[in-house]
Amino acid sequence: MSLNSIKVQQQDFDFAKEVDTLEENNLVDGATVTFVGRVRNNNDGCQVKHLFLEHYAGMTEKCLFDISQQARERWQLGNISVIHRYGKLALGEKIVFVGVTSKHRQDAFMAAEFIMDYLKVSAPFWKKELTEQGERWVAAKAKDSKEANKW
Amino acid sequence: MSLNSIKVQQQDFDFAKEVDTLEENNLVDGATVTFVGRVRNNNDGCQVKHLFLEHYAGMTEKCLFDISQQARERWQLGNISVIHRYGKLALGEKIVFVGVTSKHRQDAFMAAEFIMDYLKVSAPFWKKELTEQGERWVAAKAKDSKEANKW
Amino acid sequence: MAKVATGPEIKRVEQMIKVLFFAAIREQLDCEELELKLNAEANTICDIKASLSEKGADWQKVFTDPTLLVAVNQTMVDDAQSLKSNDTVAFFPPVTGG
Amino acid sequence: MAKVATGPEIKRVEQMIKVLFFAAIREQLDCEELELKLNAEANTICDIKASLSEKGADWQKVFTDPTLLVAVNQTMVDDAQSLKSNDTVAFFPPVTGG
Repeated sequence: MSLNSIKVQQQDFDFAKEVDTLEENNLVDGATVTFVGRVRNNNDGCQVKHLFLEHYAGMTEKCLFDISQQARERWQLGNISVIHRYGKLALGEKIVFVGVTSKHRQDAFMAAEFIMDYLKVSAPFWKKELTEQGERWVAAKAKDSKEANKW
Repeated sequence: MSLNSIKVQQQDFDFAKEVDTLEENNLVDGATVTFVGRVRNNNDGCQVKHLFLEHYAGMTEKCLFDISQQARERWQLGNISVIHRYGKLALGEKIVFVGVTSKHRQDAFMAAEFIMDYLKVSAPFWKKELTEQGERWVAAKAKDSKEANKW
Repeated sequence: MAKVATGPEIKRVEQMIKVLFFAAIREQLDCEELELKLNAEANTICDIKASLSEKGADWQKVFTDPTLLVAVNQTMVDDAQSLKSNDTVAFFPPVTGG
Repeated sequence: MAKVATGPEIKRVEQMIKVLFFAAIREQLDCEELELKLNAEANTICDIKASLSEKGADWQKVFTDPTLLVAVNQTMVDDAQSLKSNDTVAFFPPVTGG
């Protein structure tokens, strides 16, 4: 039985616990790849104080689930877990977690990167930064579209 | 200051603690990618009971350090941590850990995969499996050379 | 309780859609949500955008921006997508999560 | 304490290298480590392999296998690498860590 866990939540999560859940009772998969994205202290040269993440509740969960299903169609995967937070996030706080297990490391690496690349261009989240120069919506990056198009 | 932590050890490690060390006091890097490799219960169709990992002490550390330095030359990285175990390893036990932080997720993904691919073909570790059919040295896979050659 | 229409006389039910706005778009329009009557002859996203553009200068700016994204019932679609009663349409800027 | 050579008479010091064997190779040769005298005229890995091949059938099989890997002082090298006194040479099969 493969786990497909999608969570969109305001509260923080325990990285170690999430990885334990991802890996537990699984002697088949030899490879686990995880990604954690955090609030950086600078973006486009501005000092960031905190982020506010808005999302389209319902569509985000659906979208993340669809992406993880697409990853399953492309690679041989065991368990997938995606967590994305919303609301106010302080410097250094975790924003997103992606965890993938597989029999083979290549599949796990590819799938985790694919999920992040697709999430970046298709999951309805929007970041507003509070910088020393005031509030501003973060602009989408052309680089992100390019990275999603490589798949 | 960038962390370059290389450990070759017999004892198990605490994944969460290693990731905490990798990420601590770091508000610059927004991305952390980790890889964990474990003893699988089957390989080439044989039921594996446990592994015994031999290594060339001294050269393994040197080799892992060289690989992490090569990764630094290719991508913009923050901290790098590599742990590889040796000795007797039971089913499901952790064998290897690679953790990389970066400002950008692409760099972190690439570097972690690069380190694993290179480690696979150049770090002097050898696996002996105890299967239901007896002991045998694990054969190197052509696929692994191919994956290292893609870089 | 609503009265149920009986006999040969059929009550014409209004075909409505719900429209949502997110993030910078919501702020620019100062509007989170509205309801629109669906026109049987002009029922694509393209038609909805044209009709919303007429609500004022801010609206025209938003609905002529080529980067504007749109979802119907929580699935991304393009402007040719046609709509049916009770659909939920959401307009939003390029996403920036992760 | 060793006697220190003094005066015009210089003691000829033997040029030795250490050779290590790992994993399946160690088992096939039933040998973990040995010392070899270095020949000033034939001092490449290629030469060492030729000389070790003469130790018997098992040895010949190991040292003519094209997949055999070799490191000098813990750095991978190829067969053309020449050696100097006190070098440590290690022979091993393709690696299978990770």
